[in-house]
Amino acid sequence: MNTSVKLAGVTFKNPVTTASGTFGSGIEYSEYFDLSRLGAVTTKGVSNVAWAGNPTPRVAETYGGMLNAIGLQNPGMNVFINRDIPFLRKYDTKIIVNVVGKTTEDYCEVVERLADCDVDLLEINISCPNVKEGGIAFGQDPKCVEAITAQLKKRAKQPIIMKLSPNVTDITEMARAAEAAGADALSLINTLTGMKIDINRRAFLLANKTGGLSGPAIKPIAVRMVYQVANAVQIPIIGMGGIMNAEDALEFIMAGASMVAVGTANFINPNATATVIEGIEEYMKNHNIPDINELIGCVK
Amino acid sequence: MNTSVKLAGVTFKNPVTTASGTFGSGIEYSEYFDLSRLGAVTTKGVSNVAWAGNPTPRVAETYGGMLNAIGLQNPGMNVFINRDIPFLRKYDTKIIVNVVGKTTEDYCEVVERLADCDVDLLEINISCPNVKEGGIAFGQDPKCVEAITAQLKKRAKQPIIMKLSPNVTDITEMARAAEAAGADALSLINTLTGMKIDINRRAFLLANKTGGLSGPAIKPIAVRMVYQVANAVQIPIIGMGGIMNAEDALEFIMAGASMVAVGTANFINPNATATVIEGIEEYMKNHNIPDINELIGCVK
Amino acid sequence: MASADKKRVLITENTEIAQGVFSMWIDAGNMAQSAKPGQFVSLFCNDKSYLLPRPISICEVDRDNLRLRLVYRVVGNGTKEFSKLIKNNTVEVMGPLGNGFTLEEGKKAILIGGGIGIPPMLELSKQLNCEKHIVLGYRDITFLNKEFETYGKVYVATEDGSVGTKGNVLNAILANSLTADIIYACGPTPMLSGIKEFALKNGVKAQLSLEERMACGIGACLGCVCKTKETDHHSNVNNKRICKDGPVFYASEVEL
Amino acid sequence: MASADKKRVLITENTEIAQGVFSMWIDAGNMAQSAKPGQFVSLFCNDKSYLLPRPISICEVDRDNLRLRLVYRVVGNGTKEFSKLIKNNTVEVMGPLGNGFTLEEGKKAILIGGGIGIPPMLELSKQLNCEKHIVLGYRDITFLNKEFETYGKVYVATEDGSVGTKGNVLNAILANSLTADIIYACGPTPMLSGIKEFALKNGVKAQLSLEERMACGIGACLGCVCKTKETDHHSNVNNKRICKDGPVFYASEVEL
Ligand SMILES: Cc1cc2nc3c(=O)[nH]c(=O)nc-3n(C[C@H](O)[C@H](O)[C@H](O)COP(=O)(O)OP(=O)(O)OC[C@H]3O[C@@H](n4cnc5c(N)ncnc54)[C@H](O)[C@@H]3O)c2cc1C
Ligand SMILES: Cc1cc2nc3c(=O)[nH]c(=O)nc-3n(C[C@H](O)[C@H](O)[C@H](O)COP(=O)(O)OP(=O)(O)OC[C@H]3O[C@@H](n4cnc5c(N)ncnc54)[C@H](O)[C@@H]3O)c2cc1C
Ligand SMILES: Cc1cc2nc3c(=O)[nH]c(=O)nc-3n(C[C@H](O)[C@H](O)[C@H](O)COP(=O)(O)O)c2cc1C
Ligand SMILES: Cc1cc2nc3c(=O)[nH]c(=O)nc-3n(C[C@H](O)[C@H](O)[C@H](O)COP(=O)(O)O)c2cc1C
Ligand code: FES
Ligand code: FES
Repeated sequence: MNTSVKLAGVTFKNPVTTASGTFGSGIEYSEYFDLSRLGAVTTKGVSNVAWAGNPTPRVAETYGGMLNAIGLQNPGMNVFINRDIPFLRKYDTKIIVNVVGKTTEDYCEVVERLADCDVDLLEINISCPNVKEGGIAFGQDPKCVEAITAQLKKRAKQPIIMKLSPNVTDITEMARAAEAAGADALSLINTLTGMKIDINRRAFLLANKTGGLSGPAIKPIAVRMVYQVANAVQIPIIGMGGIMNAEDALEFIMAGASMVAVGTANFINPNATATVIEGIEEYMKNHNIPDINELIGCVK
Repeated sequence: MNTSVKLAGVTFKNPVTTASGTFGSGIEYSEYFDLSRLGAVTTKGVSNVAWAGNPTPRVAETYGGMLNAIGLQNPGMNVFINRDIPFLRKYDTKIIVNVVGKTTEDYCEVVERLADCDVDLLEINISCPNVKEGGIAFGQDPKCVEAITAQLKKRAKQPIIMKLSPNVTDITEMARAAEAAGADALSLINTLTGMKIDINRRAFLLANKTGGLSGPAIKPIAVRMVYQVANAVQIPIIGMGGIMNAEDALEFIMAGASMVAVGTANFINPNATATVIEGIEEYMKNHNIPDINELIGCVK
Repeated sequence: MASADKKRVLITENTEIAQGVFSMWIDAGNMAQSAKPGQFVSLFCNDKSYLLPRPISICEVDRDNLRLRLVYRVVGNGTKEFSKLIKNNTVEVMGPLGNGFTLEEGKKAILIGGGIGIPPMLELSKQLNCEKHIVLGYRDITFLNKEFETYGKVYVATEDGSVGTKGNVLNAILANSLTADIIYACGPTPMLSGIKEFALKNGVKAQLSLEERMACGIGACLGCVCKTKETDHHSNVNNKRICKDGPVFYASEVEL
Repeated sequence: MASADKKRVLITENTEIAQGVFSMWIDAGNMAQSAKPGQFVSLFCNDKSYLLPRPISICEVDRDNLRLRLVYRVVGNGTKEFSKLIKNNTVEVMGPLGNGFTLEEGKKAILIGGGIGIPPMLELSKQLNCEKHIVLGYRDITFLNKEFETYGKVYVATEDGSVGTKGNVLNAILANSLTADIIYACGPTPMLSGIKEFALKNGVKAQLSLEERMACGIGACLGCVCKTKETDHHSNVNNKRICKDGPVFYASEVEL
């Protein structure tokens, strides 16, 4: 039984990674299971300098989901490169580094700095709804998507994955723009912008007013978008949004994702990724699927 | 204690109506509670001629929500006008008629025919994701929104409410376009396009492949959009999307909705609307709010 | 005012009667008073991440004790939750819903149940006052068949031939040369299509209980329609609502 | 390998000890072995429409029977669900989480609990070996105060003055002229700010247990940070994670 997949020239032992920002750099979760079981670890968005993020409360629960407005707090690329990459390299798993910035120059700086680091792929977050500058602003207009992709592609030594926002009228436009500019793969979806009001305090629950909605509540939207994009571009897709178990992951794979990322589910069960991997293997066994690649995009 | 609200010149005894398509014309639910308790009944989308809708399965459950692809089945305006309006008029409640069409001419025909009927407002559905022609196509481009609003405004004798789609990059653009063309009010949100795959049959769960996601799963997105639109236009808003109880309804009202519509919740509890009305009254009593209008848009 | 009601009721029994098939008795109060064979109830999950009602047929009505019996197979998350409930737990239920079978008294009848379509035939076989042949089709493991024996002659078909006729319910009818004036049937759509064809060929009337995914369960959402031959009075198109106008239809009315 | 674990555990007791305040004992297995005062556990709802863990402090550790005690107030949907669980029901729990109080033995201590910040002080007062003054603040209805009496002198403050000093915990400290080398405190943020100020003014060290909305509970999501005076080693900004680096911090480390 083969569970390994190839994406942008890199081979992964299985199609399961972590969704950026929900797994830190893996240090905390390494206490719960062996990170070597993962196809890849995708790390929290990293910027050129340290970012302090948003004021608290930063998270809120919603029906079947959650809102977050972390605001991309991160220690900056230097600490990340010196501390987190060596930590992750101890495990037999691929490293996908999620990159954020406020300006095109910021993104370029991180990508250039990572060029000579021992990481496997870069995931460019142009879809964070929780920062005032940068983030989503790059991801809601095909021209911007194309421009930043082209800039980064020129500088990157690793394959680049553009991470798309679902807060758009037509996600295939953004996907095509990224593809046209040379993106090696696409990640989707990031969170949907949402809001929660505390009716007793008559105030927003999050200090940032709005946050990104994630978790199983958004899965149907995410599966739809993966399906649409898979049928619009040739480059491979990492699918995510509400994956709680192997059944959810298989929906994404059948819709056209070559890999899947588990996000919010990690907060509910620190073993969520491992459970997903095991469940996929069980499904393949029960359904006599010798190769996971047969399932990718099998529902048309 | 005053729970009555005024919207587009019409006074409603309370701010609670039904979300179009989830309540038929009220006939079935009238067996469960007295429709006169409602601020208004909003009826299922009606077109110039009868529509057969989509093949089945038309509905699917999702985590904290559901998908539907009814495809706007309806008996056509003549049966609706002769049968359903007289039925509803027996109750002491306002009537909001949801109007659908495949072409601008279709919409115009229904609006013209309704001009002389005894109904209070028209809600124009330019946001249904489940029909090939018409529906959402009118609602994703501000120019189209403006054009159709202007056409209908010319012909309508009742105030018109434009019902907006959440499947857009910036809903305030659509809201402004509708306002500019003379819309009297806005309804939001319609459903988000979603998909579910049956991994055992390796097939789409819905015959239509995609469907509209509704229910509590989408509430944070809906509240955010109501807040954004309330701060972008002057015309009043009917807020909806995942309202299950009075707390949910109050979130919409505090975000800026003058009225709220209860949709999917009716399927889970046929008394849902009545429960929401009672819960709002209880909240007002407990918090010493003499007039519901104080709460509209009170969270900034 | 409500013809049907949603309420939380007590479970008085919930036992596995065959592998993955459970029999639940609920204290249904006035729901039990009006319940008719072929009607169904909507069961709701306690875990509110599963929102929609699960339609389950009424298998038996115990009017004396105001109880209803539901027999269901565990197929997904909802039925899995139900299967874990125990005596004195509660469950939210709405019903009775839909129109049941029309009891055509005195006519010679064949009652056909296929798989998890078997339960509603039990109350029907109890209430129907006529000569009855009862044909039950299973994949392999049988259930409820002994209970039917009180009410008529029972014929079993199993796909693997382990019990009764090998094959489906039609094979059992043919093998036993059963004839009738009227057929009552509930089961998977392919079975019902076969029965419809059989009934047509033999000039027999047939009442079929259909299944479709539902949302409201009471006729408001138009989620659960089936195609009809004639334009339907309510919908003004060739669609009837299974939850409200059915689930039982005459074979001649519907297209399968 | 896990320092903490998520598992489904048995509830051996769950009783209302004051209006809306419940005391739950769980069979926690090895969680009880390592649990320290000031640590907390994540409780998960059985209704999976509520996804996130509810952080609840460890109120008592019964190492002999491998049980943990949690005392919680019903404030929302999750705690409401917990309050309805009965003996022999189960609940999913992860822990122990965070760093508890640092036991500074031999120093004269004031232990301060405010409202639902009182429970963690109970295990601390049991384990802490020194002269102890225990100050408990309530709005009106008191709870747990009797249980503290075994471990030290208890001073109560109530906002309405119905029991003990009228006012808050600081009023009680002043009214009783309490002094100490170290303060341990848990309660609402305004109370902790007040204590921080009091400690600073009096040159007393203080360990404060903070609260914030959490998602992961283990330090991965950066949801639950508090502002720190110095750049934090892990985050490289002036933020520490309450769930992982706390919930207990020295007053001098954090900005409230
Ligand atoms: C009128 C009617 C009567 C029925 N009577 C019985 C009965 O007596 N015993 C019995 O075991 N089953 C019966 N069924 C089928 C039963 O409704 C489904 O097996 C059940 O809803 C599955 O729920 P789940 O949560 O376990 O499955 P899931 O697949 O997790 O359910 C997901 C959603 O799909 C719906 N769904 C899944 N399968 C079906 C189905 N076959 N028909 C309709 N909706 C479905 C569920 O209601 C739910 O909304 C009946 C169906 C209908 C329409
Ligand atoms: C370290 C720590 C220890 C705690 N110890 C206790 C304790 O021993 N006893 C006790 O009664 N309470 C304690 N709390 C507060 C407790 O976590 C909340 O009261 C509880 O989460 C509310 O859940 P709910 O579902 O009832 O409320 P809801 O409002 O329905 O919860 C919605 C979401 O908000 C979160 N939330 C709501 N209020 C709080 C809060 N005050 N702090 C953190 N998250 C919150 C919930 O966890 C959930 O994710 C503690 C909090 C923290 C951070
Ligand atoms: C707490 C939190 C932090 C996140 N941080 C990032 C981030 O730094 N970069 C990024 O691209 N996406 C970030 N995301 C988005 C996730 O990677 C993912 O796209 C989204 O949550 C949907 O997946 P899920 O529903 O499985 O969580 C974050 C999500 C959460 C919940
Ligand atoms: C079964 C179903 C049918 C619907 N039909 C219509 C319709 O005919 N016209 C319309 O404007 N919206 C229709 N909607 C959208 C609802 O009116 C509402 O905008 C949406 O469901 C969000 O609200 P909710 O989450 O409370 O259901 C339909 C929704 C559902 C679930
Ligand atoms: S389920 Fe709504 S009409 Fe039948
Ligand atoms: S809750 Fe995730 S870091 Fe504390």
